[in-house]
Amino acid sequence: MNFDFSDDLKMLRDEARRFLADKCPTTAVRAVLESDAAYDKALWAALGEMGWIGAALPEEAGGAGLGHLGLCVLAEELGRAMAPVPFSSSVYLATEAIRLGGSEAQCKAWLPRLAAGQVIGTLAVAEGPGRASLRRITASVRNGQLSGEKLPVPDGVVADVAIVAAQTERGPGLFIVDLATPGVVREAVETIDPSRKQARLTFAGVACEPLGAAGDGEGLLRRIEDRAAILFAFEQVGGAQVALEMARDYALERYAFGRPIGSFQAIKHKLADVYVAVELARSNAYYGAWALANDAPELATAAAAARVAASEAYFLASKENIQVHGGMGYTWAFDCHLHYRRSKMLGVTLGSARKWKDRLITQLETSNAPA
Amino acid sequence: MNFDFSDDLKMLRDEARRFLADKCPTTAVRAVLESDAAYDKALWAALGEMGWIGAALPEEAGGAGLGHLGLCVLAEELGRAMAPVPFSSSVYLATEAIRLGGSEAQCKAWLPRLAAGQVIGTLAVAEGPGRASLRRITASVRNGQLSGEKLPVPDGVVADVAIVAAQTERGPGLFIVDLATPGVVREAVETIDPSRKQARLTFAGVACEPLGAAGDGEGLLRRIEDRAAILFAFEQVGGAQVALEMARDYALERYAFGRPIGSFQAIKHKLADVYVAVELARSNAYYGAWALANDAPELATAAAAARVAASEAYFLASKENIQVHGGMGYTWAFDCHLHYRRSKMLGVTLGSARKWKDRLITQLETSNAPA
Amino acid sequence: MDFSDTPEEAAYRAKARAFLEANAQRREGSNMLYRAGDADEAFIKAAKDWQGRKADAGFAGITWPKEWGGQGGTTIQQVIYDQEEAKFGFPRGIFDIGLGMCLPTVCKWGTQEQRDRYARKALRGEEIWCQLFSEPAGGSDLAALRTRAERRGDEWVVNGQKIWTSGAHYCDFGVIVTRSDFDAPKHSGLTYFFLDMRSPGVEIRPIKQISGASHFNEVFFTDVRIPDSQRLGAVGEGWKVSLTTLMNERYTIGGRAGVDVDEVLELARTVELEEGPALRNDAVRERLADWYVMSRGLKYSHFRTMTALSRGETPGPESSIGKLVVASKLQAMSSFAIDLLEQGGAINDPKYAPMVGLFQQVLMTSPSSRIAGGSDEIMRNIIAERVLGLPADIRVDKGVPFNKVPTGKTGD
Amino acid sequence: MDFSDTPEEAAYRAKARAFLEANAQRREGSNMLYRAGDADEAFIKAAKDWQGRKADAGFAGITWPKEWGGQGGTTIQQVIYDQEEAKFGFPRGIFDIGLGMCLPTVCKWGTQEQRDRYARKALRGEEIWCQLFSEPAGGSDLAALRTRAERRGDEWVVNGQKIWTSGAHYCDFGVIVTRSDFDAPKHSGLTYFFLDMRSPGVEIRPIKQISGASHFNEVFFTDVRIPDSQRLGAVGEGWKVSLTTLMNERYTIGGRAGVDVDEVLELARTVELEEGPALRNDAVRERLADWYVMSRGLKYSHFRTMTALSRGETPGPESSIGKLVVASKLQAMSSFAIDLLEQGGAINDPKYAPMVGLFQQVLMTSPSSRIAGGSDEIMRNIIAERVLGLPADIRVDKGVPFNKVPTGKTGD
Repeated sequence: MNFDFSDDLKMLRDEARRFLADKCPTTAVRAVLESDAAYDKALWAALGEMGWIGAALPEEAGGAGLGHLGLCVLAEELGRAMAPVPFSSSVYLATEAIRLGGSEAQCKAWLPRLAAGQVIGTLAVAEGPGRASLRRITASVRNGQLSGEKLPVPDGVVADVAIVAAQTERGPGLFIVDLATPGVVREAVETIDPSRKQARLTFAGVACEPLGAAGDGEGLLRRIEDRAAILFAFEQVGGAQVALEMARDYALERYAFGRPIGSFQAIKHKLADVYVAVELARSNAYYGAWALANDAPELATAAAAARVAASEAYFLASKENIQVHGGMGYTWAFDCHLHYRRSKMLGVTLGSARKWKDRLITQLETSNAPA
Repeated sequence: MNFDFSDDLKMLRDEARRFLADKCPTTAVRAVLESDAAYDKALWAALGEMGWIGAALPEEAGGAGLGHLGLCVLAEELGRAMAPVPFSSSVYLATEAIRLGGSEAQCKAWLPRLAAGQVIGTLAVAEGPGRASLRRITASVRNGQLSGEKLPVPDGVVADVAIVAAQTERGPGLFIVDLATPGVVREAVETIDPSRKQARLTFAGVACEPLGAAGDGEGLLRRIEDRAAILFAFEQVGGAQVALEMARDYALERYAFGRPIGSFQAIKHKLADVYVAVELARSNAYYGAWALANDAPELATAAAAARVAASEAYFLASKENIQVHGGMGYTWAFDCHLHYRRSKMLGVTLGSARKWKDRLITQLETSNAPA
Repeated sequence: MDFSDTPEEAAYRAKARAFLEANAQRREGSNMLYRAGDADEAFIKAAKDWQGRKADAGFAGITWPKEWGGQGGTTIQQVIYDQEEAKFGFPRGIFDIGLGMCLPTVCKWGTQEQRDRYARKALRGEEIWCQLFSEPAGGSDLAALRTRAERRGDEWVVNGQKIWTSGAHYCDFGVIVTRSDFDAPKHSGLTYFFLDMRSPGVEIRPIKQISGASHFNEVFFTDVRIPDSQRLGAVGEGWKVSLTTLMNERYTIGGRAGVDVDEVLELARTVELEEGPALRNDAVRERLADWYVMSRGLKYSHFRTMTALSRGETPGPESSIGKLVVASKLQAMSSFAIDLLEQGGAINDPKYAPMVGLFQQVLMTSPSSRIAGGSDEIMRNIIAERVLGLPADIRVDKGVPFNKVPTGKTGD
Repeated sequence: MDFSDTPEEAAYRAKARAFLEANAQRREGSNMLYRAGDADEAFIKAAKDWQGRKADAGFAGITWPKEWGGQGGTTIQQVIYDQEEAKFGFPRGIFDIGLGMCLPTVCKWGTQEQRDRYARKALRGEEIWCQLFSEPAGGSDLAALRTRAERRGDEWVVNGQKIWTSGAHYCDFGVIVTRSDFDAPKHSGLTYFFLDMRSPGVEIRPIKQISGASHFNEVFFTDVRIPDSQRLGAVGEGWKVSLTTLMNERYTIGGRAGVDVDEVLELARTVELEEGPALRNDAVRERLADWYVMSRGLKYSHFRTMTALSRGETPGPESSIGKLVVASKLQAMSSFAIDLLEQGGAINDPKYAPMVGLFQQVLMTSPSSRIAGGSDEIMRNIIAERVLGLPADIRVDKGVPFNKVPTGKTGD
């Protein structure tokens, strides 16, 4: 039994934590949150220099060859730091999508630049509030030209390339779109977490190339989402852990009625419940990491479980962190709201826990017996 | 605004509480729970003498003319005492069913005897575990003769008359069945609350009469259930209140670490949450009482809300009452389990909270705007 | 059981309605836009104007005794007026703290001259009051105040900091609790004053909340002088005076509007999930049913409270369940609604967000509802102690001189 | 990351498996029938017989030091053996308390003669041990014991009552904590012994639980004499000795079987609701997903613990989350399953209840899971204090002579 990260990856974790403590304190998150900046360019460049943007890619594709376990470790650290960079869009979504579905030429064209952070990618599926079903989207590709609207697109303001879901004559498909192509219009949209900007993209007959086999759009998107769900889960677990630690530290330091508020059972038991949620989320994420690294048949089930647990644990931890902080917790000046915003944003970005619960049970139905 | 029971009904409440404290201590509940006795005959007779079995019936039908508000008051007290008598089956269900759907002759034949407690009635719809849908039941009536099986039937071991749901050529319907008729076989079935016995009834070509207009079985059953739901809710609120009071009293009297356990926030906050649930259930029940007494258009919505709130509050109160009592709470000798059993039994007898939630939303959809 | 007014109540309601119909316009629609701006000058002017008209018509200070300039009426009359007024769109809220909490304290503990001087102007909306109680190190521990008052002849010199003061920047006067004796136990060394908010040494800084709005202020006191004649109650008995103020606290959650099950139901009718409208989804239906039961349970509990008031009885502390239930429900409903919107739920932009971003706004305002005016934890303590009669928490600071009570870092 | 054994672990597993295959039969099916009867004579005989065979083969006392008669093995070896043994249907459980808690205490604090006399017989299942700790007035306050021990020469005379003793009626020996000094503070006046359960003055009465079963006993002591040579640790230091016992407590929830999400899923596949199988209902699906995530989260947490053990590390107190999560989940799942069955959910009769009444049984057993071996509230305190490092509760009885600690009625 060896259900833990290797010593090498633990060293990577320590290194990333030190690096982000230095390069990405919460003041850096606020700098993006409180401005129109789309992301922290210096941090992004530094991540690229460390080789972490291409962590999971093999060295021949311009990556660091740390594998998906390495990427999980980095995701947790980026989640802890709430790093205001397009990492999830560009790495978990766009890079992984091209790697999974791209032709040799597409991989060659995009992966090295994505790995280096020279280009930023994203995934554009949703077409406004409500459940994004590939069957119901209206963006379409006719004669190799994409038309339609995507809202919201994470990091859509700055992305260089997007994987866009659109209807075709042979069913829904995914397409690689160079966003510098004429006919692309971007509009920033206000969201609950301005430390990670999103956009509305409109396409008026924009040239694009198909990603993956025609007719396999749904299957490909599902595989992309499953794999990304595990990486998102690590980000969420990282954030949840920090929110719990913030609450614990404040409960020790803040006194009321002559004693630390952390000595009141109302606070103790609240934080115990948060701890339980975070631990269960972490363990589910670990199982997801194993499934991802081994491309195991349990991947889809593990991904859904990891995603559900992580989305709920982070929201719980972030909202109760505010509660433990009392009045100070809902001031702009305290950092509690950064996690609260981030947790809810991450909690819907790849689809809500509600959606993933349904997906989990569908998996269990299919496999006919729970793993 | 006069959203409370009248002074007369409050006097009735006080009288019933004194009466039941005397005639129905928990030892009386245990006497039925721990034996094969179907119910407490002496208590049933005494309730009949007080005129309470026929409380809601007009005097000309042999009743006490206290109206449905009077019946609500009594239901709460019977719920507090966990009275081991077939009151809910005979009064809320059978009596109300005949009153609602019966012909003049049927009313004349049954109501006075039901009101006096001389005959015991019940309602038999379910045909085994799982949701009882009138469309799916298999008991049927052909040429005035009932055949099939009903399981479980509350108080089915001793009931004299049952309102039975069965298929007919013109759709599902309800039938009055004199259970003394040949062809009726009764078998006691073990349940989670043996203080209120239930049975399996089988019918082999048993003579019966239709209740209500042919083809209106579903509508009639729905009206019977809606009205009964409010009365059940009062029983449940009464039980929940007692379970809360037991827990509160024990928390004051039991010491640990040199202080009453009720001084620990874990216990204080738990009981505060129970209190909130019970109060919300009580208020929903009151609104149901108003709707019932006035046959208001809001009846179905009010009934569902009252039922949902009461089922959940009683189960919560009864399970946390055990928890507050600690180890003693799960001994047979303490009374905590009487409420725990009763709460879950009442919580499914007229259908689960889950079912009533769906029914509530269906009402809101129909009315197109929540009341 | 019925929901009708008594004849007296009906008459009062008719009177109120007549006044309102003649003086104001009915509000359209049931959903007020949640994005309430801060009170600006035009808003304050309009509010003052309306308050003056209310006072002229005898609808200000309905329950106040006549000697305070009030109407000597009943609580149920106040409720009836409020119910009717709520049907109209008024600039409201800025007098609530003054008329609900500050002036009753001034009137109860002050002189007749002070009542004459301050109460009537406040009733007419000519002067606005705020309360200066909370401090950064206080929080749930209300009495742990460190703002220092030192006597210098006929004056007191006040130094320290208050926080969570609503509307300090447009207020004319404030009531303040200070610590005049740091050697006495916590509740014993307090002294209570009122003061002119424009006194030298008073500095007001708005607090930005996580919602982006600034409804509250920090107020700093540097050598602020308050005449001893503005002391209310005896020196060292400020806590007793404070209780008058707090008893009257009537916290209105999340401003004048929020969300309830009705708004979530409205959303669920329109949002499409994979299989059709969210309202067809069983899990959504169950959740809606849960909130409906809570929402209506609170409404009917309120009816029970009104019934008690109508009978001239005093409703018990059980009415405190409302805040506890509503605050968490607001947060849960907003989070749930955002989840229903999936990835698009993050959009806060009123141009694209359903119901002009109502749920996203409530996501950011609801955390304060669970804290301000008594946190969830304090509300549960209140219910446990005052309703259920369970013992108070163990008090390690009981009888300890205030300056010897452990404060951790926060007291530094 | 992988789930494989190390070569050494694999070898040990093979050895265990070979022994088991040669000596026992594999269990059929995954669901054990929950309605476990009480241990009767035949069960005890079979259990003793099997324990003897295990001991002969070197699978008893795997982690015990050799000088106690154990194998001097590792915790991961114990885990591997347990994993393999669980695949077979054995009469189990009656030695757990003795070998897990009592004998380690006797061995640690007793003489080599006592180890030789008691440990080996216990390991071979020839003698069964129980622990006599809890008292009616104790509960979560473990040390609040009132059973009195008075010294008379070379003996002690014990009077009082213990409760929640598993298997007292078939046990040969017990360990007992008594109070030898009522004037000392709570933890200071205790003295620890072991005794022959057949000593005169020991009376055992079974406790009927709400499930109808009687797994526990009350044990009454009337002038029971215990030789001083059977004292473990110094007079007045019984608490310190108790910690050895408690440290080894490994409470197994709800017996050997229970329900988990898999059983609820199985039910949901078959139960028909209005619109078809319950598994098609979105609300049911969400709940199943919640439990799946908890259940597998615990399983994977267990993997993490096993990994630590495999590396020779000591798992932290975080492994205590299991009991807290499982106990409430058992109760919630049983209640939910019964609700799915609607009116028929009340049926407890194995003839008619789905899955022979499994869920109805768990409804009645799960309340004890939330209390025994540390209540939900105690488990949260443990997590808050030992994992998160939050302060202990305020202790009003600290340093107070035991007979001066308030006890309310319960101490009378």
